[in-house]
Amino acid sequence: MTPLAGYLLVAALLFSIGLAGALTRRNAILVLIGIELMLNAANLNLIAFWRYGPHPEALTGMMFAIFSIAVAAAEAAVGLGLVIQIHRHAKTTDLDQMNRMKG
Amino acid sequence: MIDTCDQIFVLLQHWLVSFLPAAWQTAAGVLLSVAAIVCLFPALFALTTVFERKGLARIQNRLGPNRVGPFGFFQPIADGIKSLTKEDIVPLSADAAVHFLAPVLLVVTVFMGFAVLPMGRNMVLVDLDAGLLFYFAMGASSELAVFMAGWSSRNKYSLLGAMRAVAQMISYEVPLLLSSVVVVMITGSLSLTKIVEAQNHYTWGLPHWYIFTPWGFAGFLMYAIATTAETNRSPFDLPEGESELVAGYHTEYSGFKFALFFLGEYVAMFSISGLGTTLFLGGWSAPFSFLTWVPSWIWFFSKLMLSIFVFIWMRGTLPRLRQDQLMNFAWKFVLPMCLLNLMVAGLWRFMGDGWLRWVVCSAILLLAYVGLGLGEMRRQRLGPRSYRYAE
Amino acid sequence: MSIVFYILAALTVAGGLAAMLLRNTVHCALALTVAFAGLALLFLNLDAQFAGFAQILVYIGAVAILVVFAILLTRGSETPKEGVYSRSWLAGLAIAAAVFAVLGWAVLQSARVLPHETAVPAVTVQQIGVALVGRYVLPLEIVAVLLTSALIGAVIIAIHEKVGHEKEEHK
Amino acid sequence: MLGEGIIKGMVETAKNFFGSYFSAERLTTVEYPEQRIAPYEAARVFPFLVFDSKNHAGGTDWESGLRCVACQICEKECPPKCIFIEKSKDKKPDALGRLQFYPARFDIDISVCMSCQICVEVCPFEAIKMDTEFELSTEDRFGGLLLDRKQLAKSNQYYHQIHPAEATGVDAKLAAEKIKAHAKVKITDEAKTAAIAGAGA
Repeated sequence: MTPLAGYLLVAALLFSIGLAGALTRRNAILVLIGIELMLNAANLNLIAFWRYGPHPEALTGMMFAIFSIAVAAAEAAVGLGLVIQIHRHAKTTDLDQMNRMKG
Repeated sequence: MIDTCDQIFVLLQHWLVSFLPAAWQTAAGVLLSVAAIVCLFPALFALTTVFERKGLARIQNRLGPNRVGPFGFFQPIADGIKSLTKEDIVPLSADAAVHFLAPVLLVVTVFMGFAVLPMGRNMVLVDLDAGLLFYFAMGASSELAVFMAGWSSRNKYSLLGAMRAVAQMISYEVPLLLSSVVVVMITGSLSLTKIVEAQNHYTWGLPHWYIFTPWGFAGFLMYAIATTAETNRSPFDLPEGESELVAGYHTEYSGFKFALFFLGEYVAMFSISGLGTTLFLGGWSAPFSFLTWVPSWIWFFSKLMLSIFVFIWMRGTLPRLRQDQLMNFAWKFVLPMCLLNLMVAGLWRFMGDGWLRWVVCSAILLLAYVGLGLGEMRRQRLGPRSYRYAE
Repeated sequence: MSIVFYILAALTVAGGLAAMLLRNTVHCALALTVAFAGLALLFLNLDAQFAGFAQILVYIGAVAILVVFAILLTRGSETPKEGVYSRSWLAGLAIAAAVFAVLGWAVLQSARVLPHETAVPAVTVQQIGVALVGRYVLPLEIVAVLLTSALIGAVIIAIHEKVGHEKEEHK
Repeated sequence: MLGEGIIKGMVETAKNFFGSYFSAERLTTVEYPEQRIAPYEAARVFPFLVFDSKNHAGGTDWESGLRCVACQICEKECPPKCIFIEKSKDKKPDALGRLQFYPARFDIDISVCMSCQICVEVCPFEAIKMDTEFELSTEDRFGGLLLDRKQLAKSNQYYHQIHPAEATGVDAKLAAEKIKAHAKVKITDEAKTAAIAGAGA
């Protein structure tokens, strides 16, 4: 197995863990955590491809990862703000109980 | 001879390492430096606690500790023995694993920061290309340790203290980073050794330290405010306000774990003062060109101790702020000043040499300071206080 | 494949698994930081110094703290008594397993054509900076606008609407 | 201007810091066990029982000279009830020569006493006064802080030492009372003799 394949496998595993968590957990915050894990797995892919790709000096993968980190930070802030607002409104963060569209 | 004095620690390390086989030499050298840092700063911490207590006492017309040993200088030994022999109490409902990990994480992250600080000519553990970023990454991780300590104790005071501490550290991290970015903009490097070298030359015997420029001076002031808040020192010591929160996030810690928190707090103060010294006060460079024969590490450590003295002085002078005052100050005064300072630094960089840029940059910063300061002063309405009692 | 890689991969995956499996929400958040730290170390292992430190600064220093704050603000720090998995957990698990199977199959199938050990790219922070304000200046500006709007948006979403609240109480 | 107050405060504390090395005014601490400030005359800690060493009974020991007559007013008045008095069975002549009871037991629990001085205010015999002794720590938490009458008894000279002005006043008052009492005794004696004489006549 080449080193790149190892990194890609780790990233795939992490992505699947995050996906499984996001799909199965009840708590809205834990769903967000799962999404963060998926984003991070993607970042690992980007960096690994940058490192073992043909033109690392072009910095494409690295730049992609850096922008992705910045976007993830914004996403986390807005997502958690939404969760707090939902908690204030529905007094719960359990997604199974939030099955009505009526406020 | 002068060179030998200057490089004595580097030479000592090389000499000690030379006894080992060549393959191990690099690792052994790093280990040796780490051991030196890990021994030196706790010793400095012990000394500082005595000086701090004596200095504060003098400020308050007292004498301070003077019983243990000559002039009370063995006091930290007594304190150390006491905290080592005390019972280590973990509350019954506490989260034992997190409760144990918090002080360890704090001390580890705090000590990691020293890895990139140049403490003298050629005296830096790892000269990272992204040294400043590494330092701030480590500083940011220590916030998590504070939260872990407060949450795992299962104590309202601990949790409140931890939340205050984390909120405060997050808010003041923004001005801390922004005030340091100015230096990076002018130097064009994140490497701390390069930053020191950029400041290590002289005109008419005076050094080119960044504090002696308008943007550097403003940046240094903002940096000093932010570091005081970041290390939870008075007047920003709300997280451990003993009058309202017992001791904040380390209320439930006793014995050696408490000592670790105490150590972590002081070592963080040393490392962040060291960073301030490196960024604005020329690191290990001498203050006058005719003093360059004095070993560089002496300059670094004397500047470090001077900033510690200022920390203690401020602690002895200023009363504790309120939470809303703290946040208002961070977001409405320090942050705008830092952002303006970034622009001023850019202006300075592209205006070229000459007296004009001095006048323009100083005028902009001074005007902003006065304007924002007036706004800040007008906002505080002083009047008779109203008290509300529980019914 | 060095031993360091295996250790870091195990740390990261263990952190991720713990973040998704533990019952207590705060423990999950702390496990998440372990996963983040493992990823940062993997980045360093891939000679991406800048990305690694940025990962620590942003994820451990900001996102993890944000998550923890959100947990405490939504009173999620107590261990829930009933189940922590949703009713459709089996379907979710199946989907995730299928995704992993496909991804793993794709990686293993293409392992032959993937490049082997290459030379360490010598990239300084200065180069990254020059690229950021040179070739990638448009994305940088867009990210700046995005971050500002996210800041304002998060504040507006999370702000406590005092006026509306009082009106409701008066009714 | 923002920051002006901070600078003023920093200057003041710097003055204190450096001044403490030069002027005694800026270093007011007294290093207690070696150096002491003379106690103020009005200082009060816990009560003690006064005895006259050159007393009416002719003895010089504390037991015969106690002014206390076990009237138990202080015991009743004491807010935290820290005084315990047991009256004697027999009587002894007091300072004025009258036959009075004396305390067979007189205990004060100074771990309970709150130094309110009410016992001193209510005592009609000037027998209980406030002490200035404050180094009372002991290893025995219960027994060591329960003082019996022997531990409580202090001489009038000691009272003069710790509260000179007050003690002089008390002495004068007692002397006046004594003269009055003697005069009364004389008057009654004279009256008696007169009556006897009258009866004889």
